[in-house]
Amino acid sequence: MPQASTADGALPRAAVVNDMSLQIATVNGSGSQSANTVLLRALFQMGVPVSGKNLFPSNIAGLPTWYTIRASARGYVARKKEIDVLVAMNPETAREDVAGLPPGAAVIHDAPLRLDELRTDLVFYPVPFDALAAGVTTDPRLKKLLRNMAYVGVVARLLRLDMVEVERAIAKQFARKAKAAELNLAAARAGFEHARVLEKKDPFHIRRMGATAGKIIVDGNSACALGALFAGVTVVTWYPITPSSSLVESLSRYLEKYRAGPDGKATYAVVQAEDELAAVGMVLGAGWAGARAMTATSGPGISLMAEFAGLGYFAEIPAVIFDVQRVGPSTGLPTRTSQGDVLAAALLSHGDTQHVLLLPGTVEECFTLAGAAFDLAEQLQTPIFVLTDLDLGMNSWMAEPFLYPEQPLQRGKVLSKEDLQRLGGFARYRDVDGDGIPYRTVPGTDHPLAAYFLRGTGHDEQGRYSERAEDWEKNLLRLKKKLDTARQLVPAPVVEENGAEVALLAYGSSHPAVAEARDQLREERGLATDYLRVRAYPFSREVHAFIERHPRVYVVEQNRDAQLATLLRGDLAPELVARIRPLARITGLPLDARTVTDAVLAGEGRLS
Amino acid sequence: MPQASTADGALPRAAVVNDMSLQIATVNGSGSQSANTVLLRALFQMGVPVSGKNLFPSNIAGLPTWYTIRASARGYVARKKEIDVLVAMNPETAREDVAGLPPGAAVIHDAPLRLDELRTDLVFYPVPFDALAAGVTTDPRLKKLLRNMAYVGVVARLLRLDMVEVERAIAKQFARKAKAAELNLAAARAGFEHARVLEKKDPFHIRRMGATAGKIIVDGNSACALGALFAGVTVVTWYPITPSSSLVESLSRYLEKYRAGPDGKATYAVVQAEDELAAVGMVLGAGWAGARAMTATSGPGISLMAEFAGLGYFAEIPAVIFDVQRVGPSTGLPTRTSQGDVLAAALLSHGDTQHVLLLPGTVEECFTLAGAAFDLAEQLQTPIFVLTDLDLGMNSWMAEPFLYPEQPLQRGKVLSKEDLQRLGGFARYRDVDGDGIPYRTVPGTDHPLAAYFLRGTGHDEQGRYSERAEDWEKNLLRLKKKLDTARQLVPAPVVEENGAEVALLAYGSSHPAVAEARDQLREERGLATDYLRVRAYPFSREVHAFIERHPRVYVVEQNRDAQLATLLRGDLAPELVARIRPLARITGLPLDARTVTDAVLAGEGRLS
Amino acid sequence: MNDPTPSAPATGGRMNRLGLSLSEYKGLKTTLCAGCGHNAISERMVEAFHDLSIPPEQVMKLSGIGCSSKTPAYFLSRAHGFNALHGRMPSVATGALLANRRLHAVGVSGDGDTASIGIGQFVHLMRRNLPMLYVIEDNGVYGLTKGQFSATADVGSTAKGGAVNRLPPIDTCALAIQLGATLVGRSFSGDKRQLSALMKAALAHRGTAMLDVISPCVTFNDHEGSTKSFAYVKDHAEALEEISFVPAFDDIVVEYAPGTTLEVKLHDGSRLRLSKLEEGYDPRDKARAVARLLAAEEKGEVLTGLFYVNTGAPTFLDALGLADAPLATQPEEVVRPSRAALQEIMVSLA
Amino acid sequence: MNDPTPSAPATGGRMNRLGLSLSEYKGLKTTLCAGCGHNAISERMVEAFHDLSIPPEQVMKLSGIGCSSKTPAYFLSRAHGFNALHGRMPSVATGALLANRRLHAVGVSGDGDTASIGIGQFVHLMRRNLPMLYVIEDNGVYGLTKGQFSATADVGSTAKGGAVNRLPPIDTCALAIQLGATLVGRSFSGDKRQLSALMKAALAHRGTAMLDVISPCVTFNDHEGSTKSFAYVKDHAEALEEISFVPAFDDIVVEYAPGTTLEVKLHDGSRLRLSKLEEGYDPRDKARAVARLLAAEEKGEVLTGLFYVNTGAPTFLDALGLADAPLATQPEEVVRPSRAALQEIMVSLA
Ligand SMILES: Cc1ncc(C[n+]2csc(CCOP(=O)(O)OP(=O)(O)O)c2C)c(N)n1
Ligand SMILES: Cc1ncc(C[n+]2csc(CCOP(=O)(O)OP(=O)(O)O)c2C)c(N)n1
Ligand code: SF4
Ligand code: SF4
Ligand SMILES: [Mg+2]
Ligand SMILES: [Mg+2]
Repeated sequence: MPQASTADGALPRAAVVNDMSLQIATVNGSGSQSANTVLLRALFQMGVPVSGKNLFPSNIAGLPTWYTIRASARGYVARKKEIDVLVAMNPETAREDVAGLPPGAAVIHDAPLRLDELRTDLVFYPVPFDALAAGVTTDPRLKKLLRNMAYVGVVARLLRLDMVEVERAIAKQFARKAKAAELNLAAARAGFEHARVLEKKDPFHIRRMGATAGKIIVDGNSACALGALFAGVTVVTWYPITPSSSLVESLSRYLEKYRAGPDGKATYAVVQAEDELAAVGMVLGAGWAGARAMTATSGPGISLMAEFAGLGYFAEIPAVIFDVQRVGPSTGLPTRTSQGDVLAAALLSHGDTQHVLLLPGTVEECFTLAGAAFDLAEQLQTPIFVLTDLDLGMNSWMAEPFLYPEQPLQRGKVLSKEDLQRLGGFARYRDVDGDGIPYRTVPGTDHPLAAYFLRGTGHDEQGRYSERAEDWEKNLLRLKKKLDTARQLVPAPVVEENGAEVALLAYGSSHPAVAEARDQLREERGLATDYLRVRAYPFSREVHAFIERHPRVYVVEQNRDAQLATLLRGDLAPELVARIRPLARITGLPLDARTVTDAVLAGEGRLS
Repeated sequence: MPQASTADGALPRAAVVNDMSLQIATVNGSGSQSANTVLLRALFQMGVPVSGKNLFPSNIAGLPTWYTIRASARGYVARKKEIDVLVAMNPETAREDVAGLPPGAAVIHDAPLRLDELRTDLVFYPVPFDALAAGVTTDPRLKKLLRNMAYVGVVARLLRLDMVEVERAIAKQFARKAKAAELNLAAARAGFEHARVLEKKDPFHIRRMGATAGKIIVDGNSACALGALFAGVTVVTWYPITPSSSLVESLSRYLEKYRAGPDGKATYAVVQAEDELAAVGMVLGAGWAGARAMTATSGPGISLMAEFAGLGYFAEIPAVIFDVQRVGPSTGLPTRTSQGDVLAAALLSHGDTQHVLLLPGTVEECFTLAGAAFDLAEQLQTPIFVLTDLDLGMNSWMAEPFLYPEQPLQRGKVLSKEDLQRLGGFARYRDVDGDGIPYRTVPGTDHPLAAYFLRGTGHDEQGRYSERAEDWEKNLLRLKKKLDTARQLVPAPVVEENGAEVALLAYGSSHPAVAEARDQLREERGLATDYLRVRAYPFSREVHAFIERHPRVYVVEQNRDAQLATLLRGDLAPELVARIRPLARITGLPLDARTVTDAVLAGEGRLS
Repeated sequence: MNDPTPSAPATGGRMNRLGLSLSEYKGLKTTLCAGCGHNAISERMVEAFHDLSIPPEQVMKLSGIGCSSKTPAYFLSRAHGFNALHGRMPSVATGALLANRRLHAVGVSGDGDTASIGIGQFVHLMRRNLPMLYVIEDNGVYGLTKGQFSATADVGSTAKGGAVNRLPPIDTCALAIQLGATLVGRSFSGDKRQLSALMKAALAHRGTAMLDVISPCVTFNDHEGSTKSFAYVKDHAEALEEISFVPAFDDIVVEYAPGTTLEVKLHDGSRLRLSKLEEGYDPRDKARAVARLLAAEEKGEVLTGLFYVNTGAPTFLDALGLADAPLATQPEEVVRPSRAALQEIMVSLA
Repeated sequence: MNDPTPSAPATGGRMNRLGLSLSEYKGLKTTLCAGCGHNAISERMVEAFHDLSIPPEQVMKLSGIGCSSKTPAYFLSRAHGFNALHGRMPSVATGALLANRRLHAVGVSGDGDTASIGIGQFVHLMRRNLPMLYVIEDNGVYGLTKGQFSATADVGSTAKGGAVNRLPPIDTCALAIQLGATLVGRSFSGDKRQLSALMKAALAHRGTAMLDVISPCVTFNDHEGSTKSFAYVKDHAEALEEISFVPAFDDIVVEYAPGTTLEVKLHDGSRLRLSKLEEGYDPRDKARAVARLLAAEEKGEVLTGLFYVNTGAPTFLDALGLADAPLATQPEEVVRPSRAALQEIMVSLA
C-alpha cells in the first residue's frame, strides 16, 4: 500500500476505515454535481472502491436532492441503508435528514442551520459556507455555486482524504475550463483550510489502498451506449424520458465522434421522434430494411410501444429496445429506480405475444449485453428488450475496462441476390432449419423473387395473407419454437454454487445488494447460500437445473408483484414451483443488502 | 310435442333428427345474411335448439364466407367439428368444402358447379339457382341476391322444415319492407317447390320440438350493450374495430330509443374518438368526473390503451372496457375468435399494474356481467375489463330472456357536499375502511374541501405529490389489498361438481364446447368430470378451493400460451400448481367439443 | 352567480362578486424554476378566474406532463385537477366535459405535450370545438426532460447541449384556426395586460378557446440560435461548466401597444420579436387570420393578439344534443330504462 | 438505370427503358369491391412506376390498415411491402428510408388511417419532408370497418346506418402545405390523366410528396347527405333491406379541363363538385395555396391539381447529414469503431 498522505497520519483505535456511506443533501439546481463527482473521483484515485448514487426529484430546480457516495474496502457498491456521514446543505430537509441517522454518525452542516441542537448522539461539524465562498468570489451567483466545492474541502480534511487527489479530480473535472478549475480549486482549499478548526470526533477515515487500479467509472446508460456503438448500430430513435434520455444523449456524442464515414458524413442516424409509438415504428421500419436499429425508453414508453411490439414479434422484425426502468405504475416516480417492467416487457402486446429480455446486472454487462442484443435481434428476427434501471443506468459504477468484442457482427439469416439465384426463390416464413427461425431478404435486394409483403395479419409460409386455421396454428407454433431456440442463444445465467441448500436468484441492479447480503448471511449468521443471476428471458436450461438442485430459492427483485418470480412460475416444471420464494420490494430506493439479509433470515425462520 | 307438419310426415329408420350442422358457403357481399337468419329462425320457431356462426373474411366483398347453423335436440351450441349438410354456393371454395366433409354428408350446390363428380360417399343435390331466381325477378342485381333465399327453400324441403315457419321468419326479417318480404318469399317458395324434384337420400331431418319456447336469440355484443344500457351508462366512446364495433352500434340504437331525457335531449353521449388512446382517455375523464363511462375494442385497441390503463389503475378511476377478442398477435385474424388477450388485459401497462377482468360465458352473462362491470368499476374505483370474443360477441345464441336488474346501481364511495361538511374534509387515498378502497369526490361538488388533484405520479394519502419511499410503498400495498377485496366482489365461478377426480376449468366462449365434451367423456368413455367456470379475475377463493379438491384440472382455453392457466399458476398455492393441465388451442375457429374430449383423453392416457 | 345585478368586474379589488378574495383562487407554491414564464401564466390564471367571479368549485383543471403541465397545481386549489398523461389531456378533458357540461374546463399543456406527442389529440380537440380554454405554455423545448427541442422550436435554434434544430416549427394557432377552434390567440407570458385580456375573453367564450402563450424556459431555452445568444449564460458557463446549476431569474414583464413590434431580450440574451395585432383587426376571417400568421412567420416575428373568433359555431356538446343537466348526476330513474323497456326488447329478440 | 441515353418515356408502350413490361409492375388480384376508387389508383400506380422506368426492386411499398392500405399488395409484386399498423405507416416509412435512402418509398393510406388515428404521425412526417410519395385514398369513411365517418367526411354527410356527421373535415392538403410538405396535390381516382401526371411528378420529386386522392367507397360512402342522395341504393334497399349485400359497380372515369368545374355523380347518386386549378397557377406560394384551398372549401368545391411545390427545401435525410451509401449495408469495418477508439474511451473513463 502506498504511503498514506492524509492530513493526519495516525489512526485512532476505533477508526472505521474505508467503509462508509457519505450523503450530501442539497436542492437540485444548486450546482452540486461537480462537487460530488470530485469527491467520488478523489476516493477512486486513492484506490478505494466507490459508488455514487444520485437521489433527485422530478423537477428542475429547488427540490431536495441527495447524493450518496459509498466507500467500501470490500468493494460493496450497493446502497447502504445507514448514512455514516451527512453533509446537510438543504434547510428544508435538514431536520429530517438528521433524524434518520444512526447514532455515531457525523454531520457536516451549514452553520446557520443549527443542527447541532437536534441530537446528542451524533458528531456535528458546523461550517460557515457562505463565508468560505465569499472568500473566493464576490459574484453572488458564483458564491452560491462555490459553497459546494467548499464542502468537498471540508469533507476531504475530516475524512482524511488526500488533498492532492481532490485537486487532481478538480483538474480533470474542469479540464478545458481554466478559470472554472481555478475558482473551484480555491473553494475546495478554503473548505480544507477551514476544517482545521474542526475537531475530529467521528471514527470515519479514508486511507489509500490499491483496489481501483486500471478501473473505470461509468454509468450504465453510457455503457449501453458503448455497447450499441461497438455493435454497429446505425439507426437510433428516441423520445426523451427520464431515466433513459442520457443513454441516447451519450450515444449521440459517441456516434458523432467515432462514426463519421470516410466522406465525413454520418454512418448513423439519430432521430428524436414525436413520441414513443413513432420511435418504435421507425425502429421496425429500419430493422425491416436491414439496419441495426434501436430505441431507448422507460415505462410509459414501453406501454405506448405495445401495439408495435406485437407487430415486431409476429412479423419477425429485428429491433432493440432499451427500457431503463423507473418506478411505475403510470408516471409513477420518474426519478426513482425499479424492476417493474419485467412482465410488461416479456408479454408486451395483445394476443399470444412473447419477447426476449436481456437483464444486465453490471455496467460491464450493459456493454456486452447491449452488443449481444443486436446480434440476437438479427439472429432471432424479433424485438429484443434490454432492461436496465435508473440505479444501474444513471448512477456511477466502477468497472474493469470494457473488452473489444472479438466476435464479428451476427447478422442472422439474410438471403442475398446470389442466394436467391441459387435457391430459385424463398419462403419468408418457412422453418427450413428446424429452429423456428426463417430466412429473410431486405428491400433493395436486386432479384425479382426477393420481395415479400410483410404484414401483421395471418400469413402462410410464403407470407401470403391467410385466414386458414392450419396456417395460423402452424405459424404460431413455429414462433413458439423460435423462442425455445432463444433459450440457447441468450446469455447464460451467472452461477455461484457451493452445494448450499438455500439459494438466491436475482437479476439486474439487485446484484450488488444480493452479493453483499450473501456475505452478511455467511459472516453474521453462518448461512451459506448459492446464487444464480438471471441474465435473460426466456430462461436457459441452466436456470431450471439450478432450481432443481435447490429446495429453497429466494427470488430477489425490486417490484411489488414478484414479476420475474411470476415468469419463473410459468416456466418451471410444476413440481419445482414451490421452491420459489418471492422476495419483492419496491420503494424507489436502490435495494440494500440488509433488506435482503433480513428477508432471507425471515424466510428461513431465523430472524432473531 | 306439437303435430309435425313437415313436408313428408314419416321418418326413415336411419333418420338423424334434430342433430346436425348445416353450413352455407358463399362469398361475402353476396347478401346471404338474411337468408341465413331466416333459416336459423325457422328452426328456432320449430322449437329446435339452434346456434348460428358466421365465419367471414377480413374484407368487404368477394371472399369466402361460411355460415354454420347447428340444430341440436340436446341443446349443444358449440361449433360441431363435422359438417353434415353443406350448401355450396361459392365456386372458389366448393371443391375444398366438399373435400372436407365426412362420409354421408349432404351437399346442396349450384348445379353448374358439378360437385357431384367429386365424391361418391356423399349425397348431392344440384340446384339451378340462377333459374330459380330468374323466375322471381328480372333485375340482375336482385337475381343475384335472391339466389340466397332460394337455397332457404331448398333446405327447408330437404330437411323437412315447416315452410310456415320459414315464411314467418321471412315476414319478421322484412317486417317493415313489404316489397322485400314479397320478393324473398317468392324466392324461398321457388326453392321449396323446385326441391320436390330432389330425391331425399341423406338421413338429416328436422322435427318440431318444444325446447325454445320463451327464449330469445341474441348476439353477445347486443347483450353487452343491453347490460350497459340497463346499468345506466352515460358516456360511451369507441373507435371502430372488428369484432367490437357492433357492440357500440347496437348500444347506440338502444340509447337513442330508450334514453332520451324528459326534455327529449340525450341523457348519454356516444363519441367516435380519433383512436383508442383517445377513446380510453375520454372514459377516464368521464369516470373521474362522475359518469358511468365505457369503451369497447379488440386486441390492437387494448395494446393502445396500455398507458391509460395504468393511469386508471394507479389514480383509481372507474372505467369499463369491453374487449371483444379476436385472434392476435398484432392485426392477426380480425374476423376470427380467440381468448388471447387475457394476460395482456390482466397486466395491462408497465410497472406493477393489475386489473380486474370479467369473463362472461353466455349471452345472459354478457348482459349481467356488463351490468356488474359498472357497479364494480365504481365500487372498486378501477378500470374493469369485460372480455368476450368474436364467437360470443358476433354470433347468434339462444338464451332465456334477460331479467330486469333488481339491485340499485352501486355507485361506490363518493362523498357529497354534505358528507364533507360532516367530516370536515377527506383524504383521497386513505384506506378508511380497511378494504383498500378509498373515498372520492367528483368535480363540481360544491364544497371548498372537495377538490383533489388526480395524478399518475406518486402521492400520499391526501393525493399530494410525494416521492417518499414510505408513501409509495404504502399506497402500492393498499392497491394490492384493493385487488384482494375484489376477489369477494366479483362474480363467483359456476361450479358443477360431483366428486369426480378429473376436473375441467374453462371460461368465456369455451363453455359450450366444454359442456358438450363432458357429456361425450361420460357417455362415450364413462369418464365423469367436475367443472368450474371462471367468471372473473382476480380469482375468488372458490376457484382455489375447487382446485384443492381435484388432483387434475384441465384448463381449457382458446389461445396458444395457456393464458388463464398462467394467471392461475401465479395465484395458486405452489403445491397446487402441478394440478393445472393447460389445454390451450388456437386456430381462430370456435372451439368444438371433440377437440376438448380428445385432449382430455390424451391427458388421461386414455386415447384409444 | 347568486347576484343577478350586474356590477363592475372586481379587477384589482380584494373581493369578487362571489365574495372571494384572490387568495381563494391560489394554488400550491410553485416548484418551477424562478423566472420560468409558466409561473407568470399561473398568476394570470388566478386573476382571471377571480376577476370573472367563477366559483373555483365549478372549475376542472386538466393537463398533460411537463413543467407546464404541473402548473394546475399552482392555481385554484379549490378546483378538481387531473394531471393526465403526456400528450393526452385533450381526450381526458373531452370525457370530463361529456360527464359534466356545466363545469368550466381549463387545460394547460406544453409545446412538447401539444405539438410533439400530443398533436393528434390536439387536432381532434380543435376540430370538435369542445367548450374549454386550452393554454399552451410554449417555450420551444422540453423543460422537464432538460431541454430537447419540441416541435415549436425555431429552425436553427440551438439547444444547451449544442444540437441545432433543423425542422420547421408547427404554428399551433394557424393549425387551430384551420381545424375549427373558435377562439384563437397568442400572447407572451410577460405581457400581463394582453394575456389577462385574452384569458378572460377565452373563459367567457363558448367553444374551444386556444391560447398559445410564449413562455421562455429560463433554464434550457435559446430562441435565436448560437450566433446571437447565450451571451449571459455563456460567460458563466465558461467559468463554471456546471450543468447541474440552475440560476434564478426574475420574471420578464413587457408592455407594448397594439400595432407595434417589440423586441424582448430574454434571460439568455436571445431576442424575441413580438408583434401585436393592430387595434382595428377583424378576427372573424379565417383565411385572413391564417395568412397573417404565415406572413409574420416569414418575417421572423411572433404575432400576438386575438387572431380568430367565431361565436356562432355549435360546440361539441351542442352537436351531441346532450341534456342540460350533467350526465354524471342523472338519477337512476333516468339512466336505467324501465322494466317495460326491457320487456319490449326481449320480445323483439324472441 | 443501365441506359444513360435519354429516351422518351415509354408511356403506353409495351416495354419501358428497363425492358420491363407493364405486367412486371402488377400486383396480386385485388380483393376490394368492384368499382372501388382504390383499384383505379393502384392501376395508376402500376403505370407510373412502369412509365418512369423505376426498377420495382428499388421500391418500398408501405401502408397502414384499411381497404386502401391493402392496395400495396395489388401493385408492384416485385417490390418489398410493409403493411404496418393502423395510422402508423409514417414512422415505419421514416425508419425504412433511414436504413436505405437509395430506395423509392411509396406510402398508401386511407383517410381514417391518416386523418383520424394517424394524424399525429402524418403531421410529423410532413414536417420532416421525408423523401417519399404519400397517397391518401380518401373516401371520407372507414371502408374496412363498414362505413363509419372518418375525419375527412363532410359536415352533414349521412352514413349508411343513418348517422349524420357534425364535425368539420380536415383538409389534409392545406395541413400538409402548412406543415412543410414540399409537393402537395389533390386528384380524383377516376381522373386518369390528372392522377397519372400528379403521381409521376410526385415520384420525380425529392421531398415529401403528398397526394390526397378522392376515391369513392361504392359500398359505404355518401358524399352529400341524406337529402340529395342514396337515390339509387335507396330503392333497392327499400326492396331488400339486405345489409350484407355489396353490389358491384363499374369504375367512374372523368376528364375535365384545367380551370373548369365538373360535377361527378357517384354510385350512390350523390354529387361531387371537382374544380381543377387553372393552367397558369403558380404552385410556389404557400400562403396563396392555403388561401385557395380554404376558399374552395367555403364554396363546397373540391379543388384538384398541384397546389404547392418547393424543390429547394432540404429533405430529412439531407438534414441528418447521412452518408450516401445506405446505412443498412454499411460494412462492419465502418460501423464498428476500432480497438483504438475503445481504448481512447476507456482512458477517458478511468
Ligand atoms: C409517454 C411519455 N414519454 C415521455 C415522457 C417524459 N417527458 C416528461 S415531460 C416531457 C416534455 C415536456 O415538454 P413540454 O410539454 O414542452 O413542457 P415543458 O416542460 O417545456 O413546460 C417529456 C418528454 C413522459 N412523461 N411520458
Ligand atoms: C388500432 C386499430 N384500431 C382499429 C382498427 C380497425 N380498423 C381497420 S381499418 C379501419 C379504418 C380504415 O379506414 P380508412 O383508413 O379510411 O381506409 P378505407 O378502408 O376507407 O380505405 C379501422 C378503424 C385497427 N385495425 N387497428
Ligand atoms: S426547466 Fe424551463 S420550463 Fe421547466 S420550470 Fe425551469 S424554466 Fe420552467
Ligand atoms: S368497402 Fe369501400 S373502400 Fe372498402 S373496398 Fe369496398 S368500396 Fe372500397
Ligand atoms: Mg416546453
Ligand atoms: Mg377511408
